[in-house]
Amino acid sequence: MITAAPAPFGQSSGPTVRRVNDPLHGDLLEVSMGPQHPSTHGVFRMDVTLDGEVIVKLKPVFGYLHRNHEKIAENTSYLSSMPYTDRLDYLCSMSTNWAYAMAVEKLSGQAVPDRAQYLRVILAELTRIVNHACLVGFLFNDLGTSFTPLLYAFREREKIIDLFEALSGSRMMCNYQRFGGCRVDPTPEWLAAASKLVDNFPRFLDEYETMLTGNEILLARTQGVGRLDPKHAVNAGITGPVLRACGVNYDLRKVDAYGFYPRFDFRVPLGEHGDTYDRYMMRILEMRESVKILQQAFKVLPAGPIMDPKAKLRGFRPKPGETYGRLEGPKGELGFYLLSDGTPNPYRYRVRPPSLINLTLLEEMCLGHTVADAVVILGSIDIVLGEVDR
Amino acid sequence: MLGSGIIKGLAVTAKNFVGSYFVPERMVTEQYPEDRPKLPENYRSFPLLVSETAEDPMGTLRCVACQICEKECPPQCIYIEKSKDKKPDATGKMQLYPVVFAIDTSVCMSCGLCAELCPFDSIKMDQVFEVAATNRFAGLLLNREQLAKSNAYYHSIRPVEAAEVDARLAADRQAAEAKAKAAAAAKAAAAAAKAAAPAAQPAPAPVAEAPKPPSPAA
Amino acid sequence: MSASTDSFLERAPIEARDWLVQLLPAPLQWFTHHLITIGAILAVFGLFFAFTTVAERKLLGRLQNRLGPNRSGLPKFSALPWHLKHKLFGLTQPFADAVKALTKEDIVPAAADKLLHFLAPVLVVAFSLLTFAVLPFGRNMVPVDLDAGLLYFFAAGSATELTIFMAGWASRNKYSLLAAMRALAQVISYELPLLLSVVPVVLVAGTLSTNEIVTAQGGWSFGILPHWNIFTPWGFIGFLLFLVAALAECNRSPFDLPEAESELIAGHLTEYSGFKYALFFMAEYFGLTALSGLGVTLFLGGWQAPCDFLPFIPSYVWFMGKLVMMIVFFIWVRGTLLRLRIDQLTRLAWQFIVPLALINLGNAAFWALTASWAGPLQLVRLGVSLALVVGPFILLGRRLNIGRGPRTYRYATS
Amino acid sequence: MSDAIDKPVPFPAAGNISDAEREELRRHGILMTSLEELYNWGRSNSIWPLQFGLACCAIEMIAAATARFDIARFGAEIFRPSPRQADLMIVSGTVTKKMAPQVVRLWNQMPEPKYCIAMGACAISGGPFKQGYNVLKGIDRFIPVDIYIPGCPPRPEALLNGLMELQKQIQGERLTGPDAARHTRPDMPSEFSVPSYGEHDLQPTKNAEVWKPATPLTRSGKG
Amino acid sequence: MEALDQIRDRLLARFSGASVALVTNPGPAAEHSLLLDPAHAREIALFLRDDSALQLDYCSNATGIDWPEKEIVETKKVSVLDPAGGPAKITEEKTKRVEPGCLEAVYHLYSMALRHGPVVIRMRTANRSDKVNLPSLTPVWRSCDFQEREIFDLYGIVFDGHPDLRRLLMWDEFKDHPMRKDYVDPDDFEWEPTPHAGVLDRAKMHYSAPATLAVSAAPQPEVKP
Repeated sequence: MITAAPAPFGQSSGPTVRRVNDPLHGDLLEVSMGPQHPSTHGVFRMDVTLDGEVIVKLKPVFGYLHRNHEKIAENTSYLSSMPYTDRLDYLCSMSTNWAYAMAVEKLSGQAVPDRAQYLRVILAELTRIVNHACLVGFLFNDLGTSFTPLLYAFREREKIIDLFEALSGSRMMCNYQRFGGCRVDPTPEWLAAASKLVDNFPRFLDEYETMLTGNEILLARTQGVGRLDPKHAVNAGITGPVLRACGVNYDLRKVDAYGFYPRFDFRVPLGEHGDTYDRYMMRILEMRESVKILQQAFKVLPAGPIMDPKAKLRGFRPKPGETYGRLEGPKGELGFYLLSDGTPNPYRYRVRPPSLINLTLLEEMCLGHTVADAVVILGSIDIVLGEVDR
Repeated sequence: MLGSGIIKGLAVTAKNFVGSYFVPERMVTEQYPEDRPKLPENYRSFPLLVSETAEDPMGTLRCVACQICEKECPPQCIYIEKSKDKKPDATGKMQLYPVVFAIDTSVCMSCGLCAELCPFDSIKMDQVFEVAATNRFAGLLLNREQLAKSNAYYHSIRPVEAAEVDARLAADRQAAEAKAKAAAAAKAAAAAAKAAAPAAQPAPAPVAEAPKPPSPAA
Repeated sequence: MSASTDSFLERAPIEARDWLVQLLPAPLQWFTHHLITIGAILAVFGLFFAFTTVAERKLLGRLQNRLGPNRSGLPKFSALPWHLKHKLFGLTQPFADAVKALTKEDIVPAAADKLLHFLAPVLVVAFSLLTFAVLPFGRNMVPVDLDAGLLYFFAAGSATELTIFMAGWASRNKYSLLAAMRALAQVISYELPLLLSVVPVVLVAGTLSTNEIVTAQGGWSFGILPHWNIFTPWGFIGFLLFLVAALAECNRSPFDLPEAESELIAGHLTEYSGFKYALFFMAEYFGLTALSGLGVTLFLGGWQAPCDFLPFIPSYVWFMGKLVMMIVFFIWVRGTLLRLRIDQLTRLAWQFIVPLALINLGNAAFWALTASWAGPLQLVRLGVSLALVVGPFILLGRRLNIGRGPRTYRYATS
Repeated sequence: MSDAIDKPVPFPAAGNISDAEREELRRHGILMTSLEELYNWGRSNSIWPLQFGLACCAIEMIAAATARFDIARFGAEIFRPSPRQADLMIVSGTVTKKMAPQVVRLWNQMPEPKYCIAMGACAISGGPFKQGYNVLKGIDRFIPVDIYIPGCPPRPEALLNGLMELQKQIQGERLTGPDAARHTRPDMPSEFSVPSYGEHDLQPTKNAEVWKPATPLTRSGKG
Repeated sequence: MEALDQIRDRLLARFSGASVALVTNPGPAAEHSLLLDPAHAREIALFLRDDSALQLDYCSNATGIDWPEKEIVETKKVSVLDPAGGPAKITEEKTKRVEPGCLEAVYHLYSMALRHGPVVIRMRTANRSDKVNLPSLTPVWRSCDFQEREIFDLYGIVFDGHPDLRRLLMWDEFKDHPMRKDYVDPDDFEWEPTPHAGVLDRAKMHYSAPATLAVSAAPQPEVKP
């Protein structure tokens, strides 16, 4: 028989797990956390079996937000799917837009003008900052703060969201990228405001870190909790900051060198322990790197058109063929698999959701920890249900 | 030392607390019903139909019922019925107009594709967002009369874009007028020529008037 | 001191009560005397509770850069001026909440233990109110001046945790049950630290009566440095330990494990609706107020004024002022800190607070024995006492945090 | 029960009490009116929503609770995670068929008086996802909705606006009389049947007691 | 990374009896793929993962595709000899042929260690009705776990050897496979304020007597000519 993947790893920390119902200790408690539970970030559900408060079994249940995005996209034109991609990962519509536009451009072999490429980098990095700031806020909410870090994070988010709104017309559902470029050209005032905001952002991060990073309770709650080792993480297809927190250097911005990322000087932070604290710090450090990229981008943004003049909005029909386009979303590798049969609608449209696949090892990460830890581990993986269930 | 991180955290929140009284950056609340949000020009909520004048909105709708928006609307919330007769549009050309134009705002996803794709600059995105209703059917299904907004209103919410649209339409109108004039002149000239040389062969008909019949082989 | 005792404001509440009582026939006097006291406590602390909730919401709001409730106003009785009707700074918010809670449907789950489900909120309020009996709110203003007042306080106070278990058990909800277990673990772990942090005060004051403990903290050095316990090394650390233990005792953040929202929905309150929920809410704030009052009594000099030229302000005002400060501090902590995990919570109690409190007991004993030292010896006394505070704190703290700390990260450039 | 349901549900007019209505109220008696005002004032200023986010709109709901919009000003920032303590259910996002039974169950677990806001296109009608096989085409097929807020997602201000509409509605409610509020009438249901998962769809696909659409429409001339 | 046909040749040389076909992609992306036969797919996958030159340790994306039965009408020109001895007459003969449908699973493989990819592999079931089994690649790449469950849920491919093959997104009682091209939505479009053709057809099935035009519940003024 074929030897399979490495055997599921045991508990690196936490108390011993008792897997059988032991009459001496009484029954195990089965709790269904979710789909309505304050910590599941939406309508995620975990069927948890508890021994006291220690988790001995955890089964994630999906589908409570399965909105049939793929089916709808296969029945509509390529362009009409663009606003739907906003609603996949509703915290980072700009980079989801880009991933889809990139896949379609790959499918049809379209070129993108330089200015649009730079704009895409700018917006994707702003989105990364928004996403990471919100994630950290939600993580602290799961850790039991009374909303304060979340509200500080949202205070900063609002500023960036205002920029998105001024540019694209909507706070969250930007619908900004098009096949072969971008929809609206930012005004010089917009660029100046964005640049100023980016320059001020490290001040907020410093304050945020002063408030939280050294906090003894945070250290106690996150260090050594939810360890993930690199071997299993790679095999389970985990990507993004969660993977890099285990020390695997795999950032698509460097690996695929898509867009204009090779033109920017930035570093990829890598964790060592793969625990919740590392995952939290990855987000903080990535925000700092994003600020660096943005500062460079605002300096070199060229003038020029933002749309490929050959691009077609209506009646877009790529040649038959298939492609898989992917980019480094804030949550991990976000991919679009498109299969065209030459008609205006894609024959097969598939989203590779990083949030869903990053949950693959959730049970292994949580076993032996308490309910309180499971909530935090889930929070540190960073899922958005719109993307998990699509 | 144990507790230093906690004390730092307490200091930050205290700074925010004190700052909320003195630093505007640390008191960001906008008291909504009194303070109106500053909407950027690009902000979009639901579609509207631009009419040239406020007095006769139905008579001066720019919409020609081409149904592009109806087809392209991702959530399929637009419903149009064409008229049987024609009337002149903004550029003076005879066009159809919508007898029924309904948008179900309870379905609309505010994506703005309709406005983006409209070749007649007729459907645009409004900025009204206070549309809470107690009845889904009576309150949220907007018909032609409710959707029609004057060009002046459009100018008031999106001055830059509306000015561009007006300039473009004016140019189109001028071009159309010039073309019409030229056509009239050509016709007159042709008529004169015809009158002058009745024995000559008739001039070939303009292509637009007599399109080639589609070949069955194609 | 004597001047202030005579001030009219100082005597007013007591004299008003005595005047009312003497109007009645003798057999009723004793009864009325206590009835008035109870009524006064209920009225004062009932209102105090109401305004604490709104203060908490507004303070938390300010901490989070927002305004908090500010437009409840008053109901539109026709004759009221406009600004009263609509705004009033949101101060009427708790009354709106009360009206709503009172009129809300009361749901008892079908599977619940109906009697216990009903009893739990009633008892929790009763027990938390009992603790007010021994708090000296001002000079001569302790409702019942028991000789063993402190013991009574802890006996009544720890009963509230049992009612939490009662509520969790009776609800027949898995989350409630988990919360109940957590509450029990918490009360067992923190009852001892709370007591141990208080014992040094008893040792130094030589009495269990709360009133006498306050009296023992009277007087000032140089006219501005009051002889409160918090200004001694053992008192300072004792106060800190008391604060932590008190936070844990009244289930406040960062020890709000039984009602941990992000983990256990609403914990033991999950199945309570309407007024029963409001009763729990009320009891939580009563408990908080009572423990803050105890902290004020034991460490902050109770109703004593901080400087020798200030006692013209009545003693009960000082008490309330200190109480408000304590509560503001609790709100501040709530707005900042994260929640501990249950095992860390108990470890903190047994490995840090209990040993530290025991050392502190020795420290207090040393302080009491060396009370007669004078001159340069006084500095030695202070030094030894400080060393007994700081040394164990650092050592135990390091041990508690072993293996944890900020990390440095490496970067990849390609 | 069905008799009562066949009658149109009396919705008090949203908006402030007009003078005529106030006079009408006076006829009930000053005490009753004042009690009613106090009762309605208390409830309308203490609307605690259920902490219950479904999808994209939930983020805007959270944004409405954050510093910039601060739903706390209306006394409504206490998002209760347990339905037992909630007064308002903000259905914020797409209700899928898999989720619908849970939403109805949550609604049933809320104590009266309770209100429902359908926030966003998806909650009202399925919105952009209404063509999906797993998407419920409007939560009002199973539970009664008081306020509909269209938008995808509605701005936080739109949610606040909806909340204010709800406050007005609550302030206009009567305790007695023929058009008394829903929760005061014993003949009006406060619990609704929970659909079950079927082989192809929910069973039943709608609650006929709640879902009463206007006449179905057809394309003129062709239908 | 070596070219795909080289990989195919190496696979064919190594696994005797296995059939590995190269599927070319005509589009501009030119991402060609390898079609594996299900019998050997797991061995090949394991080889791809562990081979030192490839080290495809990361399966990024796994997805299903539905290819329904297609009726293809082929027109052939047949020359019929005139029995009378005249010149051969050319007639057109139409033959109808049903191309059998299948369900397909596509995997996109990358190497995190060597940073190359993608290698696309695909497998096809025998038909769409009863022989819908494919070997599960979850034992090779854990990342296929949820994705294969999703394919099972939405397309109905049964993955043999999957540790926990249950529906992922729909509820367990659900019987259909909704992402198949021939899936029919349940009739729950009872009332649509903007009746599009498809909706209208459904609505007609529900309401015997279609009402007259009333697009908006709000009163509609007379239409001006």
